Formats: sequence, C-alpha cells, structure tokens
Amino acid sequence: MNLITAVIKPFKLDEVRAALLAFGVTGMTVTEASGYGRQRGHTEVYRGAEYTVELLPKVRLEVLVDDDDTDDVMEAIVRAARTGKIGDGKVWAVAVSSVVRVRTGERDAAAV
Amino acid sequence: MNLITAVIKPFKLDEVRAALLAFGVTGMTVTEASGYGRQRGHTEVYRGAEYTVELLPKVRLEVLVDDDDTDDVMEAIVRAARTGKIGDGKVWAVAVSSVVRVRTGERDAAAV
Amino acid sequence: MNLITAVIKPFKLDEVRAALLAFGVTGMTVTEASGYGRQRGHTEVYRGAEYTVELLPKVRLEVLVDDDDTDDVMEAIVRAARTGKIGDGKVWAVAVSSVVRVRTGERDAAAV
Amino acid sequence: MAPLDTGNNAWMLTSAALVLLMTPGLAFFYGGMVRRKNVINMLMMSFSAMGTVGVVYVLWGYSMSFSGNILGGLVGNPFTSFGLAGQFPEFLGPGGAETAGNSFDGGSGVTSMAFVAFQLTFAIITVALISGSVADRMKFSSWLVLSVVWVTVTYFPLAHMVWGGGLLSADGPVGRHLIAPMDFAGGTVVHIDAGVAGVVLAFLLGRRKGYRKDPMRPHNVPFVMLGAGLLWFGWFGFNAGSAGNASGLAGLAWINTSTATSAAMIGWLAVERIRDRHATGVGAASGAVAGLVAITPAAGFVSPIGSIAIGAIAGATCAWAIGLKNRLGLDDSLDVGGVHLVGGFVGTVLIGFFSTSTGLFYGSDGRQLLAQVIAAAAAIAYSGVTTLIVGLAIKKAMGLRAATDDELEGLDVAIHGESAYDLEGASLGGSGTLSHVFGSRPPGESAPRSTHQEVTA
Amino acid sequence: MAPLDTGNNAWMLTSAALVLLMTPGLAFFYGGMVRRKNVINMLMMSFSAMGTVGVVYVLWGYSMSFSGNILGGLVGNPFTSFGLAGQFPEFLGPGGAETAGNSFDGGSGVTSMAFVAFQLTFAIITVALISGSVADRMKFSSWLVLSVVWVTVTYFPLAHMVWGGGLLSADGPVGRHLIAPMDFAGGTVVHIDAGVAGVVLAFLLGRRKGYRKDPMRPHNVPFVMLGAGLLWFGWFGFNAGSAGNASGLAGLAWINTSTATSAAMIGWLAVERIRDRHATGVGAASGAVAGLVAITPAAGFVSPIGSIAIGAIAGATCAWAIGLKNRLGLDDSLDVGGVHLVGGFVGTVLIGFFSTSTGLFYGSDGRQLLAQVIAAAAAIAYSGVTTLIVGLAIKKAMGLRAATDDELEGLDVAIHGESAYDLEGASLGGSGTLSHVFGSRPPGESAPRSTHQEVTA
Amino acid sequence: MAPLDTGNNAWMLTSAALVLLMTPGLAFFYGGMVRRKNVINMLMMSFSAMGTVGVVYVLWGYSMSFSGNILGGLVGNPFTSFGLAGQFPEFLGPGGAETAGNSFDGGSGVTSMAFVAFQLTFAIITVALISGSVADRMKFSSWLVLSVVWVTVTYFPLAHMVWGGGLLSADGPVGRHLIAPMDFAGGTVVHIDAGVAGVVLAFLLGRRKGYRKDPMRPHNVPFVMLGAGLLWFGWFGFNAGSAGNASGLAGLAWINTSTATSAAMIGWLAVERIRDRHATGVGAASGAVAGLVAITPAAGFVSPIGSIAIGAIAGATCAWAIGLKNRLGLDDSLDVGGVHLVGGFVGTVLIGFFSTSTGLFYGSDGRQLLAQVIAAAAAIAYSGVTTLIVGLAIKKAMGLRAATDDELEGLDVAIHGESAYDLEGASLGGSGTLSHVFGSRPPGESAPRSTHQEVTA
Ligand SMILES: Nc1ncnc2c1ncn2[C@@H]1O[C@H](COP(=O)(O)OP(=O)(O)O)[C@@H](O)[C@H]1O
Ligand SMILES: Nc1ncnc2c1ncn2[C@@H]1O[C@H](COP(=O)(O)OP(=O)(O)O)[C@@H](O)[C@H]1O
Ligand SMILES: Nc1ncnc2c1ncn2[C@@H]1O[C@H](COP(=O)(O)OP(=O)(O)O)[C@@H](O)[C@H]1O
Repeated sequence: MNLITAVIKPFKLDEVRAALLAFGVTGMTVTEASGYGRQRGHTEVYRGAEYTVELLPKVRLEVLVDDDDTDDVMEAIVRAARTGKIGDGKVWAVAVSSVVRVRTGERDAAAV
Repeated sequence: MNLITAVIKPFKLDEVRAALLAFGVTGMTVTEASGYGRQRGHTEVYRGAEYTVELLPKVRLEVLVDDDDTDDVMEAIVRAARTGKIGDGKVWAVAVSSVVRVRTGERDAAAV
Repeated sequence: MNLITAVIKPFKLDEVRAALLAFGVTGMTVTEASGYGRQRGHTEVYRGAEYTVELLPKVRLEVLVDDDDTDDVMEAIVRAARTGKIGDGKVWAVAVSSVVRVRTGERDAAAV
Repeated sequence: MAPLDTGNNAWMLTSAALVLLMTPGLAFFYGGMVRRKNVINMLMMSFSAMGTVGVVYVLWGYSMSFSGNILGGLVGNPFTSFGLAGQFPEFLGPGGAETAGNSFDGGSGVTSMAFVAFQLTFAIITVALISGSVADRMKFSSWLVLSVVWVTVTYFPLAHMVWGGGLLSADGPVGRHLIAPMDFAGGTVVHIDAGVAGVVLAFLLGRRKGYRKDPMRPHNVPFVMLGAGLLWFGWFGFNAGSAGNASGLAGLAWINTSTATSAAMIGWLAVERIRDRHATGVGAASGAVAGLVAITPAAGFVSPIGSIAIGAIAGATCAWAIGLKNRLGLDDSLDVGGVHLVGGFVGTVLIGFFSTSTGLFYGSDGRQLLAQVIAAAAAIAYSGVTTLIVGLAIKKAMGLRAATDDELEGLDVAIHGESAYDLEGASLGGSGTLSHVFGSRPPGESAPRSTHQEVTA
Repeated sequence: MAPLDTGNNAWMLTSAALVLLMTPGLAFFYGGMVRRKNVINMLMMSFSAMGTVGVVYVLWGYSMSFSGNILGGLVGNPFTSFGLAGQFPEFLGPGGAETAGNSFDGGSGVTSMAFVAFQLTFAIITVALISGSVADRMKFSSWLVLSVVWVTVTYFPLAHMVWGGGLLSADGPVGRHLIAPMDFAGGTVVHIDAGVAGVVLAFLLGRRKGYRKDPMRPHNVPFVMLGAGLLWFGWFGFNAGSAGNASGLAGLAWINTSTATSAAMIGWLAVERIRDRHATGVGAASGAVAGLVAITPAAGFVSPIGSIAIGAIAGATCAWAIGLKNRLGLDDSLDVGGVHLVGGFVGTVLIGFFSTSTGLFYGSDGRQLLAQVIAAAAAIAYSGVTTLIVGLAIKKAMGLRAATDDELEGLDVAIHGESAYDLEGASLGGSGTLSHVFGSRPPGESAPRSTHQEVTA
Repeated sequence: MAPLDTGNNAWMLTSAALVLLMTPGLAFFYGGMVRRKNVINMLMMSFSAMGTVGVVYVLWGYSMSFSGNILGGLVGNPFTSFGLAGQFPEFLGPGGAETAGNSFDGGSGVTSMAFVAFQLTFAIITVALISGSVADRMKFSSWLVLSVVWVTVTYFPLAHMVWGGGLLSADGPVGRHLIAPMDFAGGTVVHIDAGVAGVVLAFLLGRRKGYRKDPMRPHNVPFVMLGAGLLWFGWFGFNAGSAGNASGLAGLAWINTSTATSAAMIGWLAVERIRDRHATGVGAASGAVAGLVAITPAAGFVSPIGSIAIGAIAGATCAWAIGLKNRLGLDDSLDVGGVHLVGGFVGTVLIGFFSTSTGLFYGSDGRQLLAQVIAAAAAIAYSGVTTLIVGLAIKKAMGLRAATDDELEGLDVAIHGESAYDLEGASLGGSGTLSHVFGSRPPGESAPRSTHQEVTA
C-alpha cells in the first residue's frame, strides 16, 4: 500500500474528489493547511499598517491506495487539481507498511 | 522507528489517548481532519436550500513508536477507537528514517 | 526525496521559515496541530469548574527535500525551533517514492 | 382616569422596548456559555419564547394577569380581556385610529397599551430565563409546548398574585394582616419563579451526557459578555420602567440598578479571584446579572448605598451558590437556580433590612422582613409545585429529553439542521453539496426523510 | 404651531435612535448569512449607507421629501430646505443656541429636528435593505454611487408621494377620488420600494459564481439572530415612532409590532418544519423580520388580533415565496424580494381587510382594499422603473459587478484588504508579516500598487 | 426648583441608558481589534470600569464633580453629597418611596437622580476609553486600581472645572475675562482627557512585545463594527442627552451627531482609499467614532452643514494622525490618542469657527476660538500631569505591566484563566479534562496554585 498526499488549492477539492471517485477511490482524509512557496500572498491593511499574509490556504488530502494504482491515482489528482497557475501544489507518495480498518480490523488492501 | 497515523472519530480521542498511555506511549500529535468515505454526512437546510455536508469531522493522530511496538500500538488504537459503526476510520504505519527531539537533539528511540 | 515533518512551538514558525530560506528551501506546507507530551497544559476556570487544557497548540511543517539535504535541513529546523524548554517538539524524516508538481507535472527533484 | 402624560407614556414605551431587547441579550448570554454544537438551540429557546409567549400574552396572558380576580385571588379571568378586548376603548369609536389605544392606566397618564407592552416583555423573558437550566438536552418541541403551558399555569397566576391585586399583593392576606410584601420589579414573579422552574426542570430532565466528565466550557465568551451588556442596558427598562412613570422614583431605580450591578460584578470577581485564582469574563458577566437580579425587587425601595450592599452581597452569594450546586450534583446547566433563584431570594429578603421606609436598618420592626420571606416562600412553593406538574405532564405526553444521539451530535445539526459557524479559511468552509432546493422540487416529489443516513459497507 | 411637548419629543428622539440602530442590526442579519469571505463587504454596504445617505439626507433629502411639491406632486423641492435651511428658525436669533431647533412639526409639539432625525434613519435603512440582493458580487464603488443616486431618484420622491403630501397621500388622486391609501410606517416607501429595487438589481447583476453549485450557507448564524434581535428592538422606533407622538396610538403600534412578529416567526418555522423537516435559527430570524415588515404599514390601523393574523400570514407567505424564488432562478441572494417586497405587499394589502376603521372584515366596503392595491402597485412600478434606469446607468458608466477573481477570492480581501476573523489558536493566527506602516513611509516613496502579486517560477 | 417635566425626565433616563450601553459597545470596538489571545482582557477592562467607577461615582464621584467648590474651583467637595446624600430629599419623608428622588435639577424639571445617572455613565466610559492605549500588556490588578484612582484624581476634577462651575466653566477665569469656553457634551472632559491619559500610559507601559514585527491585526472585524454601531446608537444619548432636556436643542444635537459621524466615516475611508488602496471595515468603524468624538463638544452649537464639515475634517485628520503615530513609534495600541485626543481637540477648536453664535465663520471675532484653544490646552495639561503622577505611582507601587510570559501566552489564559472561543468542529473543541469542580472540593483541600505547570522530562 502507498499513502498519497496532495497539497492543492482549496477550490479544486471538489474536482479532485470527483476524479478520485471516477477512479473508484471512495475514501480520503482532508486537512486544512497553509502553504509557503513561489505563490505570493495578499496584503491586508489595518489603520495604516500593511500586513502581507504569506501563508496561503491549501487543502491537504491523504489517500491510501494499492501499489498498483499509485501512479494512476497520482496522475488523476494532478490532472484534476491543475490550474496552470503558480501555487497549484504538490503530490507525493510514501510506502505504507500496514493499514487497518478500525471498524472491522481488516488489514491492507481490504482496509480501504 | 515507525510513524503510526490514525484517523478516528473525534469523540474517541480520549479513549485512544488513555489506551496509549496505558501502553506507555505518552506523546502524540493531533490534527483536526475531515473524512470522506462510506459514512454519510448530515444535511443542513437554509431558507429552503438543503446542503449535504459530506466531509465528516475526524481526528488525525500521529504517534512515533519503536519498530517493536508498532503492531501492538496499532492494535491498541484500533481497539480503543472502535464503535463498530461505519466511519470508525483507518490506522496505518510508515517507516521513519530518523527522529530528533528538538529540545535536546536526541535521536530516534531516545527522541520520543 | 524525503519528507521532513516537524512539530514545533507555534511562535517559532517564523524563525524556522527563515532558517529554511537561508538554506535555500523556499516551500513548505503548514498545518495547525495540537500536541500531548511531557509539556503540561494550562487550566481554565468557568463558574467554579476547572478544566485542564492538555492539548497544546503546535505547528506541523512538511518539507520535501532531496536525500542529500535531509540531514542538514533537519539540523537547521532543530536549531531554529529550539527554546530548550519542554515541548519544543519533534522532527522526523520519511522516504518519499515520488513527487509531482501539480502545475507542470515535473517530478521528484524538479518538483520542489 | 388621568389624562395622557406623554412623558410618562414615552418612558413606558421606551422601557418596554428595552425589556424586549433583554431576551435576545439573554439568548447570547446563554448561547455563548454552551458548547458550539448547541448554540443555535440555546438561542432558539429564547427566540421561540418571543414567538409563543408574545402571542399568548395578547390572547389570554394579560387578561389572566390583570383582569378581574378568580379562584380567590389566585389568577385573573382569561376571558375578560381576551385579545386585549376593552383595552383600547376609543379604538373603534368615531375618532378612528387616531385615538386608538388612548385608555389610561393608573394615575400616571400612561396608556393601557404601553402598560400591556411593558408587561408582555416580562412574561417573555421569564420563560426564556428557564432555558438555561435545560440547556443542551431538551427536545425543542417540548420546549415550545412548555413555554405556552408554563407561562399560563405558573407565570400569569403569579403575576396576578403579586401585581394584579391577588394573594401576594397589598390586598392579599399578608398585605392585610401583616404588611404589604414589596417587589418593585419582579424579584418573585420573574426571578424566583424562573429560578425554581429551572431547578425543577433540570431535575426532571437529568444530567447532560458527559456531565462532570467532558469539558463543557463556554464556546464564545465574548457572546456571554455581549449578552450581559445588553441585559444591563435593557434592565433599566425593567427596573426604572417599573416605577410606572418617568418620575424621580424611576431615576432612583435607575441609579440603584446600575450601582448594585457594579457592586455585584466586583463581589463575584472577588470570590473567583480568591477561590479559583482567576477573575474571569464569564464571572464578570455572571456577577453583573446576579446584581441585576437581586436589585430587581428592591430598586425603588432602597438608597444608593443600600443598593451597593445588596449588589455586593448578591454577587458573592451567587458565586458561592454555584459552587454549592456543583456539590449537589444537580445539572442546572447554566445556573438559573444559582443566579435567579438565589439572587432573587437575596434581593427580596434584603428589602426587609434595607428598605428606607420599612427596613430593619432604618429603625423599623421586622414585619417587612417577615412579609418578604413569606412572599418569597410562597413564590417558591407555587412555582415549584406547578412547574413539577407541568413538567411531569409534558414528560409523560411527549417526553422532555432529546434523543441521546441528537444530544451527542449536538442539537443544532440534529434538531435545527444547522451549524452555527462556517469560519474555515477559504478551504473546507463551504464544503458540502447543495443537495436540494426546496422551491425547485417538482411537486409531488417528497423531501428525503432522515437526516442521518448511513449506508451499509 | 403647537407648543413643545417634551414627552412626544422625547419619544421621537428615542425612536430616531432606535431606527438608526436598525441598520447595524441589518448589517449583522445580512452579514451572518453570507460566506465568511464576504462578511466585511456585507457589513460595509450597510455602514457606508449610514455614511452617504446620512449626509445626503441633510443636504437635499429632507427637502425633496417634505418641502413643497414639484413635478405635479412627484417630489419636493430639493432647494427649499437644502441643508435643513429654515428648519431651525430661532437658531440664529437672539436666544442663541438655547432655543436652537425649537420649531415644531404637526400638532404634537414635536420639533422639526426630531422629525428630520426620525426620517433620516428611514432613508438610511431603506438603502441598506437593498444590499441583501446584491450580496457577494457587487463593486463597492458602484454601491456607493448607487446609494446616493438611488435614494435621490427613487426613495425621496416615493417618500414625498406617500408622506410628503404627494401623489399617493390623502391629497393625491387616489386619496381624493377613492380613499386615502394607508401606510402607517413605510410598507410602500421602505419595504416594497427596497424589495423591488433588490430584485431589479439582482437581475442586472446576474447570479453569483457557483450559484446552485457551491454551498452558500450562512457563515455565522448567531450573527443572523443578533441582527434580528436588534431589528426587532429598533422596529419599535420605526413603527411606534411613526405615530408621531407618545400617545395610545404609539402603544397600539408597539403591541401590534411585537405580536405580528411573534406570529410571523411561528408561521415561518411551521412552514420550515413541514417542508424542510427542521425549524432553523435562520428561519426564526427571517420569520421575525417578515413579520416586522408586514406589520409596518398596518401597525396603527389594526387590532392586536388582526396583527396576529397579519403576522402569521406574512411569515408563512414569505417562507413560501423564498422557495418560489428558487424556482425562478433569480439570485436575489438574501431574499430582499421574498421578505421585503412580499412582506410589504402582504401587509399593505391586508390593511384592506383588517383595518378596524375601513377594512372588509369590519364591515366596510372594498375601497380601502382597492386603494391599498393601487398604492402598492404604484410603488412597485415607480421603484421598478427608476431602479432599472439608475442601475443601467451605473452599469454603463462604471460597471456593477466586481471582478470575477475578486468574487472568487472573496470581496473582503480583494476589495477591503481585510479578513474578518483571525481566530486560530496561538498558531497560524497572526501569521504574516508587517510589510508596511504607512505613517512611517518616507515621503515620496509610494505604496506598492497591486494586492495580488505572483512572481513567475 | 422647576416642577417635574416627565418628558424631559424620560429623555434623560433614556439618554443615561444609551450612554451606559456605549461602554459594552466600546468593549467590542476594542475587543475585536486586539489579537484573539487578549480579547477577554480587553473586554474586561471596559466591564470592570463599569464595576469600579459605577460604585465610586455614587460614593464620591458625583460629589466631587458637582457639589460645592474647593481648592479654588479645581474640584467639588467629596463629602457634601457622599453616597448621593441630599440628592433625594423627600426620600425619607412622609411620602415614602413614592416620591423618592423627586428633587429637580436645573430649570428643565429633570430629577437629580436622572442627572446623576446620566453623569455616572460619562465617568465610566471615559475610563474605559483609556484601555485602548494599554491593550495587550497591562496588569489587570493595576488596571483596577488605576480606574479608581484616575477617575478620582483626573476625571472628577476636570468634570467639575468644565461642568460643575469650576475653572473652565463660564464662571471661571476664561469665562469671566474672555468668553465662556464651549463644550456641549464632553470634548475636553471625556475625549481630550482620555486621549491624553492613554498616550501617557502607553508611554509609561512601553511597547508590546513584537511591536512592528509581529502582525497584530484585528482578530474579529465584525466585533469592531458591532461596537461602532452600538457606540453610534448610544452616542445619541451622550450628545442629544447633553441638552439636558427633550427640546429642539436636543434634536439639533441628534442631527449633528449623526451627520458628523456620516461625514467622518466618509472622510476616513477616503484617506484610506487614497493612502492604503483599500477602504476597510475597521476604517469605517474608526471614522465613525472619530466623527462622534469631534462633534461631541460642538453638537448643540453648530448647524447641520457645520457638522458635516467638522465630521469630514475630523475623519480625515484622525486617519492621518494615526499614520503619524506610527512614525513616532509610540505604541498607543488602539489609537486612543489618534482618535480621542485628536478628534476631541479638532472638535473643540472648530467650535471657534463653526459656532453659529460666536464662530469666526459667522462673523464673530476670534474670542471663542481663543477660549477653545485655552480650554483644550488646559485639559491636556491637567490630564497629562495628573495621569503621569497617577501612572508613576501605580508603577512604583505594584507595576503596570503584565509578566512577559503572560503577555506572550496571551492575557486571557494567563490572567483570566479563560479562552475566548472554542469553535472547533466536533473535534478538539472541548478537549481537555475537567480537573476540578470547586464547589465539590472537600473542604480543607486547597486548589492547586500554579497555572502553568511544567514537569521535568
Ligand atoms: N518543498 C516543499 N515541501 C512541502 N510542500 C511544499 C514545498 N514546496 C511547496 N510546497 C507546497 O506546495 C504549494 C505550492 O507551491 P508553490 O511553490 O507556491 O507553487 P508551485 O508548486 O505551483 O510551483 C505551497 O503553497 C506549499 O503548500
Ligand atoms: N482510502 C482512504 N485513504 C485515506 N483515508 C481514508 C480512506 N478511506 C477512508 N478514509 C478515512 O477513514 C474514514 C472512515 O472511512 P469510512 O469508509 O467512512 O468508514 P470505515 O472505515 O468504517 O469503512 C473516512 O472518513 C476517511 O477519513
Ligand atoms: N511519540 C510521539 N509521537 C508523535 N508526536 C509526539 C510524540 N511525543 C511528543 N510528540 C509531539 O511533540 C511535542 C513535544 O513533546 P513533549 O514531550 O511535550 O516535549 P519534548 O519533545 O520537549 O520532550 C508534543 O506536544 C507532541 O506534539
């Protein structure tokens, strides 16, 4: 099993989810995140003091997938999340040694 | 060392923490997360428009443990987090190449 | 590639970021987290009932780096995040099998 | 019938509006104190009381409080002024609308419409006060029914007894044989009454799931303080308006209201600082409310110095009483008993000492003190017994408590189908899908029934 | 000229302050309903109307509403009392400031200053009401221009027609030939007017990006309810103040205002419970506002029982109308049409039935009903046509709609350079850097121009 | 002694309630502007001033402000009316409570109780205003002491000098030899006074940790705007109530208050738009407050057109002054100096131009202008010197500044033992454990002492 983590623009979440569903992946875990990178933030002004908000809102997805599906799922996420503008984010994969479904105790492929 | 990540129902956090403590694991890092999966969301209605909130609140735990303890800790988490209802979540483990305790610079087993 | 994850005290974020920048690492992903550990929480009192808030606010950083840089970057983070008081946090590294930049599709070293 | 005094009438109209605002204020005072998952339900208990009691008061509430005297002075006749009939005599006359409502009350040249308006707002807030005791776990439909039945069975009669010439008024047995019990603005009718009702209902409902185990700390302290600020403001209408005119008596009540509140806030914070090590925002808000409650019966009867004493005593006593409650293990969730029953009782009884005309400290004998204790005890007894009957009846008929799952999930989503906040950054905030727009449903297709669907794996 | 009646004058001053508070109340009612990214913009539309209309009213608004009669009764003369000239005749006289503003209006001994104050607040809130329709997508500069132009072209003439002795008053053609249309406190001038304007502007602006696709649920339900609470409170000034004095008529209007609101809340919640399965907090707030709107034209003309009926009908009708809007696909975002146009219309027309002096249910013929329908139709027509012209002109001149990127990012950051909340724990909250302190900029160095900088990779 | 005028008295009672509400309003205006970790502390500074000053005013504050004249007109005698003695002469008389407080003030038939109530609220808010300067870093116990000492040493004497027949009144040297300085509602006593005190205390306290380095942006902009809305509303009591009756003068002050505020909001937003590129919500709120401040001394002395000018000038000047502060490097955290000192000064001085009876623009000579400058300068000097002494004394005795760790952690948790919000979804929200219920502690066992426990590894 692999764990694919994707950091994407928040408004792309729905499209990515649809792409995953189309691929047959029905589960994922989502966290709010913020990203620093090449993309620049916006400025806010309060009583004559200007702040640059450099941490940009991102969404972080985690998807557990079979080894065989890993590349395809990454590809699917990348395609769905792309806008072509700076800040689109990253997708990466890490090897998972074991997975358990809490409800049933099923392991690995059966767990997701 | 391994990193165990668990995505569980929020109200189970206290029980899981107690189970970990019983096992001798005293530290962990917790993030709020949301999950898609088999479990269905609830609906909300505002002025005649109904929304299905499909992202369900979850808690995501990370626990660094020695290789030897990994299976037992996973087992302990699974037991404590189980309700038997859909949506109980997943637990998985990933191999960690090195760990450092920021305060002291101690590494690996000594770091946790 | 490796993924370095650091759990640090929130007010150290800026210093760590500066240290990473000095090292040439310009991107990272940040999530709010909470930590249990040796560090004790604070108490809050409401109408005669006292609560101990044991989950302490932490910040969780993820940085993708080349294999060669891994140790140095971990070192840099540890140095910048250290206060010497309990609760400074942990830094760990995990091997990543592949990374993609969403915008361009570039992979691995070119992706970060 | 005195001629219209526009100044007095203006003050009563203003006061009525001020008191009306207290209920939204209370909603925030309470709403900030519950957990995030129940805040809408908490607000809805106050707002819905504005709905139900607002209608009921006009229909039979005013009449039961102030029209006639049946059952031996226990209550007024609900039919005499049903729908406010007869309260605007010139209304249908030749003058038409222009003179509508020009019938006067008392000797102050205040129109009966203004008087009704003022009284209406008291009935609403008394019901809303109770909601603090039943927080986080009551069925909303049962609350709606309770609001109508309780105000009818408990509140209107008590209002009649004290203010409508009934048993606890100057014309009642205590008044005739001892001395008239004093209640300037509702220490018995409003605060003791609601406080007792809250305690009884908390007892009938049982404790919240996780009581004493899960942390149940206020989810929004600024809301608690906003509520306290609005209550303080509105209470000038409550107390100074209870003078019934814009005289010096109203001014005295104004000053005493403010002063007692200030002193009670300090008293409460002092207890907190000593006992709990911290003077809290919730404590400042609670102390202020305790002071407002305690000065309510006394506002027009004591000197400003007396009001400082009453406030300080009440603030400290209520802070202490809330600790006591913890010892008893009764889950009076937001301390309606500890604040309104205790504060109302303290204020009612202290009149016996501080009344400048009849108080012990001013050289009078103890008759006033005795009368005050009797009146307070009578209010406790009447409210306790009737609330118990009403509560048991509703429990039997439809249940009082929300389903356990609903309580655990939170009443906002489970009962009201809403979450209070959607404050996420740009990210998960709006997440979800628009699953249905009701207006656009093809007729015939019915809405899905269950809120919490689970499919099998 | 009647001598000063301090009671009536006090009530008008108080009422004016109450009505002024309604606009911040409305800001929160609306602000809580939009998504988090647009809440400041929503608040700013109301607050900026307090700025622009507040100035304009004193300059030419009062004069256009109440001074003279030009264009055949369409509007007053903007120059006659420009800057309130002549409204404080003794102001510069020998008595000096002490008697400033002592000129009286009507026969109630109310000073013209108090009358102007009262009227000023109506103009402000009418403009602010419109903002609900254009939520989340309007250019702020265009809103500012619209507020000034619209109030001048649409509101002041309509106020003149109805209250200033113009076409729709007792002296107008309907009044002379049929019967005077009745509008106690602004059902036509304020609510139908703003409701129509909102619908027209929503049409001109088009739908929000993501309409019917993205969830657009209220980001802060307690704010919605806070706003409703403040509106209810302030509305006592609006309606009872519209009696123009502190008489029994004011008291009747007070009672009817409260009662109709209570009934409308219940009506709305009942529809929700049946149709949507849940009685919501947003529904309680919306129902209350619908009731306040509907009783506005009728508050002094109907009996308390009548007001219950009007409220219940309005609450249910508006709840139903909002569903209808969904079917039409018009993105009247916060339902200004569904609440203010429909509620104002319902209230205006129901006077024809419930007016105790001229209503069908009180044995009169249908003349009043006819007059009410004519007045409502005239208001719809006048507001519709003028708003369309004003809206098209501004659209042509400067555009109505914010840039798409700004809309997607959220108007708060994009237009106002601010985020509403920074509520993170200790962590990311303050994150960012102080990039510039304007006062400390060396003169000559100019501020960076663009807000959204992207560097190329 | 004029007979009771219920209309005037009603208006003063209403005004007093309105002004009282300003302090919670201010608490939110300020509370929204600080970082999340200090919001409760910010609210508590205002609320606690309602506690301490509320009591002190009744004890010796009124007497020092208005009873007699000691130290050559510097201050009244604190003992003459201690505890309001003698202000309700009939109170203990045979009429009993019914006529309590019926002693009248001035020639308007206003009771002294209403007058005291009105004045009491001014003292409270003046103290609360200062808290903006010391935000985020002041010891709470020192604040409590300061509130009592400062109001006694600085505020009461200044109130006496200006309104109590003292040095800066018509009977003082300036009044006798030049012309009476004009201050309608407290430009000197309240705003210049608090503004100077804020600046002095900010200087004594030093800058916040992280000043100019960490972002310190408002954590809740809607709260800032809510506060501004409540302030605007309450200010009608402040200014129009300062007429002392419900006459045309009150109406004029009402109009001018509103108009100046509208214009100032526009002025401030215009400066922001030009200088900072964005018209912000905080700017709208701040501009409104600047306008309210500036019109305070002038409200009854200028024409509506004059008030527009004063407002616009004040809005723009204060927006500009806040930039200037940034240049000076003084950490007057929430700009009490920039808004209240500058706004109060601008308003006070502009009377010399715009007063319709004595202003330069109305053909008078410059005597009024000179008198205004003298009065403003005297207020600045008196407040500056006394605040410096009081501040230094408290600093010496108990310290002014919170512990550095407490400041970094946030004063809410460190000092008040509370977090403002617990808004998490269902997850971490309530996390924590109920570690102690104080009421249930077996007697004898004492509470744990330290809040921040760290165990060694
Ligand atoms: N080295 C990195 N490690 C982890 N996350 C990164 C790294 N670099 C960038 N990111 C994440 O990816 C997001 C997008 O990166 P950015 O450099 O702005 O644009 P792009 O990926 O389009 O070149 C960042 O906001 C951050 O969340
Ligand atoms: N493939 C996946 N990858 C990552 N997280 C997942 C995956 N599938 C499910 N999850 C997480 O586990 C949670 C529970 O999954 P769900 O399918 O609803 O129930 P169960 O695990 O009981 O079958 C989800 O809400 C989500 O957070
Ligand atoms: N075993 C663990 N696994 C994951 N995170 C841990 C673990 N132990 C500690 N942490 C994280 O590190 C933080 C600091 O740990 P703590 O034991 O308090 O101090 P220190 O690291 O200085 O000894 C915790 O708050 C938690 O977020």
